[in-house]
Amino acid sequence: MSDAAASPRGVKVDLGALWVAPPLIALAVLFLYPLALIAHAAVYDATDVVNLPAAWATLGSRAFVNALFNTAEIALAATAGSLALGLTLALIIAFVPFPGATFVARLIDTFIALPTFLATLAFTFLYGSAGVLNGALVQAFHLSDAPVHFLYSAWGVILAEVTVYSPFVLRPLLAAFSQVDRGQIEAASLLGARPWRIVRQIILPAALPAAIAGGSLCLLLTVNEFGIVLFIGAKGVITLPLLIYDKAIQESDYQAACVIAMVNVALSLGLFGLYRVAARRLGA
Amino acid sequence: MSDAAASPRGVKVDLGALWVAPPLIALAVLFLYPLALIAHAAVYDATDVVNLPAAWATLGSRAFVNALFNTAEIALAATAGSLALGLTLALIIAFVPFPGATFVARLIDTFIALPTFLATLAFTFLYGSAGVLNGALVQAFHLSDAPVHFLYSAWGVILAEVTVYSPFVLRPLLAAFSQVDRGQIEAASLLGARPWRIVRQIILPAALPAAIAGGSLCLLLTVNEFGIVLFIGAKGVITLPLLIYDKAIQESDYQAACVIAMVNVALSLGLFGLYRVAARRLGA
Amino acid sequence: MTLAAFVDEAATVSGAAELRGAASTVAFDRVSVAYRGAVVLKPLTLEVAAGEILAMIGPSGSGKTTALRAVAGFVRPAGGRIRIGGADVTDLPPYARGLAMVVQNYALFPHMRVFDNVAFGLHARHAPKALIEERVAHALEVVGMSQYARRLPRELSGGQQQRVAIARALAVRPKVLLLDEPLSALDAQIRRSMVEEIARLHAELPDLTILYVTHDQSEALTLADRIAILRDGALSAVGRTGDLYRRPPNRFSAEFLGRANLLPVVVESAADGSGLVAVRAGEERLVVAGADEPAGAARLLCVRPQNLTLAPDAAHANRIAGVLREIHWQGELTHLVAEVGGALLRVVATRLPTIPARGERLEMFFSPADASLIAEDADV
Amino acid sequence: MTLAAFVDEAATVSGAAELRGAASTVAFDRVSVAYRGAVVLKPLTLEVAAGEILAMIGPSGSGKTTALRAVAGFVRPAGGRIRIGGADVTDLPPYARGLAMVVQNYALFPHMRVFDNVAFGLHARHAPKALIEERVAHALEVVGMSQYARRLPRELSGGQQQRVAIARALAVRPKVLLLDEPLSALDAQIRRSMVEEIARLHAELPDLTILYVTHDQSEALTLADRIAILRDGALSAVGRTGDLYRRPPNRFSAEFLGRANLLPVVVESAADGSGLVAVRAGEERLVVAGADEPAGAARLLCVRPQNLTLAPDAAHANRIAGVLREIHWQGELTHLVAEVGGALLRVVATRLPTIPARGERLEMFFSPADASLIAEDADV
Repeated sequence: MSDAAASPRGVKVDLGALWVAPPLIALAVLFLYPLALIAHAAVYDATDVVNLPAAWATLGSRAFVNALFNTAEIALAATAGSLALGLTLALIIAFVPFPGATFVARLIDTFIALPTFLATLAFTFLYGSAGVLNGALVQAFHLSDAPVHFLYSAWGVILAEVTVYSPFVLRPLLAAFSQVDRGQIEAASLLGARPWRIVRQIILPAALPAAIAGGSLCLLLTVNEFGIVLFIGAKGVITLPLLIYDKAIQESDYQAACVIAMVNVALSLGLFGLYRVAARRLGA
Repeated sequence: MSDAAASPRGVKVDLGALWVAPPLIALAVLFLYPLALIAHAAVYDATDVVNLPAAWATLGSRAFVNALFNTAEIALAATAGSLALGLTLALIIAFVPFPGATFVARLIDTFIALPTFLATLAFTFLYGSAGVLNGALVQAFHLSDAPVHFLYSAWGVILAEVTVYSPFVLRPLLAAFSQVDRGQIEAASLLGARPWRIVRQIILPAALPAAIAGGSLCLLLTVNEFGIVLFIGAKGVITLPLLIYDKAIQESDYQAACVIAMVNVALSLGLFGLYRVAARRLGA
Repeated sequence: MTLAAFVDEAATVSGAAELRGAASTVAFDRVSVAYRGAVVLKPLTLEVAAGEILAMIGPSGSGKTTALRAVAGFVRPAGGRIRIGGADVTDLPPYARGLAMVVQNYALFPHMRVFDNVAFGLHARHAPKALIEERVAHALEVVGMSQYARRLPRELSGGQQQRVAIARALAVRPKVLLLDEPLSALDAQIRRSMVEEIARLHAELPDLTILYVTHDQSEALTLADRIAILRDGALSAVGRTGDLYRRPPNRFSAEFLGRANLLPVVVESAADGSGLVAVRAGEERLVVAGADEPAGAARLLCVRPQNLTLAPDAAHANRIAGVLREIHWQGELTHLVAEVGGALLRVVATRLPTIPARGERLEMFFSPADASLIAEDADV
Repeated sequence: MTLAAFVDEAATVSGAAELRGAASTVAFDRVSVAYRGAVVLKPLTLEVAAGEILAMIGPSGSGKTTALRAVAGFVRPAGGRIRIGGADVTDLPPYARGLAMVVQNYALFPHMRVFDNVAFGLHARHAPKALIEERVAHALEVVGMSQYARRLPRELSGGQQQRVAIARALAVRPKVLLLDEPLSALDAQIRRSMVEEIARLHAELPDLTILYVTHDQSEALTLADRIAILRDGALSAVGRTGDLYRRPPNRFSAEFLGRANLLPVVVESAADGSGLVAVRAGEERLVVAGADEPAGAARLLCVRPQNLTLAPDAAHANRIAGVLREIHWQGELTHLVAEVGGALLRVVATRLPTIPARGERLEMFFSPADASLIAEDADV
């Protein structure tokens, strides 16, 4: 009854105020304080003095600008690829009657469970200098050298990320498709709509929130990806996470690392915020 | 009507069989073939000859056994920690009336969006040799050397992973708590049950599938974690993913890398399978 | 403004024929459906006349929805043929059958406004824009939803959404309108008024053939010209609504169509051509409608609760006595439950001359014309 | 085996008093509830007698559920006090109020078997094991669910789950049983039989005070000793069930308690002490029950559809004529809608001597005792 909606909705089990303190402290220690420390370190240099010019210099450096550009390029391309592949696969698995469709869906689901660097390792065997593809090409065309080198460019990273992250798009889309009211599809069909019209006008609009959610998650994960980029080890393909690693661990330039980290955090939070706004607007 | 349940459930929109082929090929090329290549490389050595003794030697090596042990120890401890922290936080956020509870929940949710290596970077500032904690202790007790070194042990990795992964437990738990039928809690309360009895007998049983799902996901992610372990750079703390990286990229010993990768894959799939079985048994 | 008002107006303004499809028959010709090896509909042969409302009723799992879905083309029959307007549609896809359907949960397209929902079928059939405008406006007018054309479905009440779903179905002028539990999701009060509105709608569109699936017998009794009762995937009874209600052929149809008192009796004297049979229930001798009943046969005497009265008169010649066990007053109706030789008989009445007390002896009367005989084992 | 049978048996075996709590009153003393600044229950003063069934009815948003939840302690009143058995419970937490509740969706604990569900309250009150065994067995017996003790809730039908919920509530012997739309989730058929079973249950446990919240007036009419009608957070009417149905104090209660024909009339001659008033409706002069009505006052004449007959007799002295507009046959009842001077009057009857046709002139008769007068503006 909607009377009930008028009364307070959250059911409160009064555990006593004492129980609140320890976990809130844990929260502060584990989550908030570390973040504050990084922000702090971004403006203080190694001698513990506020050094804004150094922070600015980092942001203006060629390495940073390159990394930012690489990160955006790779993240956008990988997300677009994941969306295209995930959407196509989800449509086929959900709506085209072929034997084993549910098995394929479960199989793809399983790929989420695999470590991300695995894809990279496999791609090395496939597209690496001494990989299957180059081997076949060298043999077929009697070349003296491996002709295919894209793995060691941004494209290699993108292909690996599409492989790893399209299940993250596929999964919410399959869930959304399974929740599309069968009655709507049937009503549309009886009213004279052919399959493609149903996909365009009924199914895709219903799955839009899921696509946006999946795509945003993908964007977030690809912006923050570290393992795949490092594993591929492509020369010149330095992304923000990699640059942070270089500055912090290799060069011990903590201030620069923290400045870049703050940019990375801002980028992540911005994307996350956009995703939340989009999801809420679409009523998801 | 349950009549409907008796008729075929999946609604099929016949897009034509031609549309099935390209994505299935993409699926094979992107997912299945790479995996097969790794399995293949695990039994062939650098000279492309089947070399099972070498594979066995890798599995018996001290480095592998150590890594396996480290991986299991870190994953189990981090998962236990994440579950404990996530459960406590979720209970408090969902059921204890304190101002800003929803804000805290959203805040924690946001941490999922942040890059994992960030936690490590922050922990370096906190617990590192030159970090805040050691600095304070050195000053307070006039020590000549930093007394706290746990960050560079497995404990550092575990603490960082708990920080990074407890939101993954918190999130499904909060969702489960929000779906606990308010009527059940109210009925129990009217029947004379105090808050703790309600938590124990009504809320926790209802949230068990979510806890298992969150915990399994945590276990899966910690077993496959690469960035955090590398970032911490603790001496002696080599996990399976790190060992694979060392073998493949540093030593170019692809066969060993692939053998270890297959173990990692088996571990992941086993955990994933367990999770699916548990989830299904609990009707989630 | 009510639907009735709009229907009246629509009929005046442009002639109700505007929204009529060509009247079509629907024929099930030994149609059976199996799902994963289990037979959910046994070979069904049944014809729906053009312009008729045929209600298919039955409990869950009776196969009524499956039969409807076979007509729509959502379920492929394992055997038999389905004809619409004489044409075999068994192998046609749903979009080529020229039907429309209204279902329990409305199945409106949530992201489209009311206008676009109603226009959907016309767009799908590539109707010209001017015709779409005209037909949508008309269909919305018929269901009294013209002023809601710019709303989204979620901004409407359940009853309003169902009106839009009906308009969407009418807009394409279907050969046959399929209704699958169209009112089950509505509140009792709205459901009652929607039943009467559908009755008025059909009075205005008399050529529209309607196949109406429901588990609610009162909707079927109010709306249907004929009723088909299904049970366990097979046709249990079919007939004109009033006939089926008054003379159910078996126990299942008797009880499924409404409350029925079923009293075991023995035929005393065979029918004498007058259409009346004398039967004995314990001590009492009763005369009921019947023919071809052999003397000595055991039968169930079926009499509806509202056909039992507490006061005798010329028409209510049969008398039966019992002890009052329960009395429930429910506003419009008062229910009395009396025990007669171990069996419980229910009487419902809008008014009672005097209110009897529990435990009192109760005499009940009924007319021979209001009672019929059912063979004990005539279960399907 | 039905609930009635079990109740009978339980009463015989061990005395129904076994499951009775001490009979308690419930008193609302100017109880108001506000939620985020919006008043959802205006100051309500109302008393429920010990052993009484009081039904609170009203549409969504009327505040009936809020009032019930205030008694349970789930909602803190913004003002006023709540007393149970004379004791002020306003500041007590729910678990200390000694109540039990049955809600629409049963709210059984899904991971506990039926036995453990019913035992939950006794465990929570630290009852000894032997007592728990005995009470649970007894409560299950009363609701006829003894043979399902080892089942999980999901293995039961809706009606069975609701019986278990009732057993769980009875097992703690509550001072007051709160029922919040307990039957709304059930099918119409099961709902009707559950209403009758709750009536039997209360007949066996006459000391149990029941506060019954529903939006379904027929449940209230069947079960309640008294009915309180709420509207927009305020009490619109309260009274003994039959009185309120026959003589509703305002238009809202008249229409909410069931179908009502409301005909505008003018008082012709003031009451003469006989309890009867003469009124004029258009051309017709009618005599109705009433007192203290000033001559010339405009009133609404309220007469229920089942109190209109098509045949005159001594008791049905008032005559009113109209034109038949609609006729709907629904099995037990036939509905006639007639137009009388612009207003629509509805007649329901279980039997009609002759079936009139649409458009025919229709004479309707009613007894002065079955009609009452309502002030046009007496809306709350």
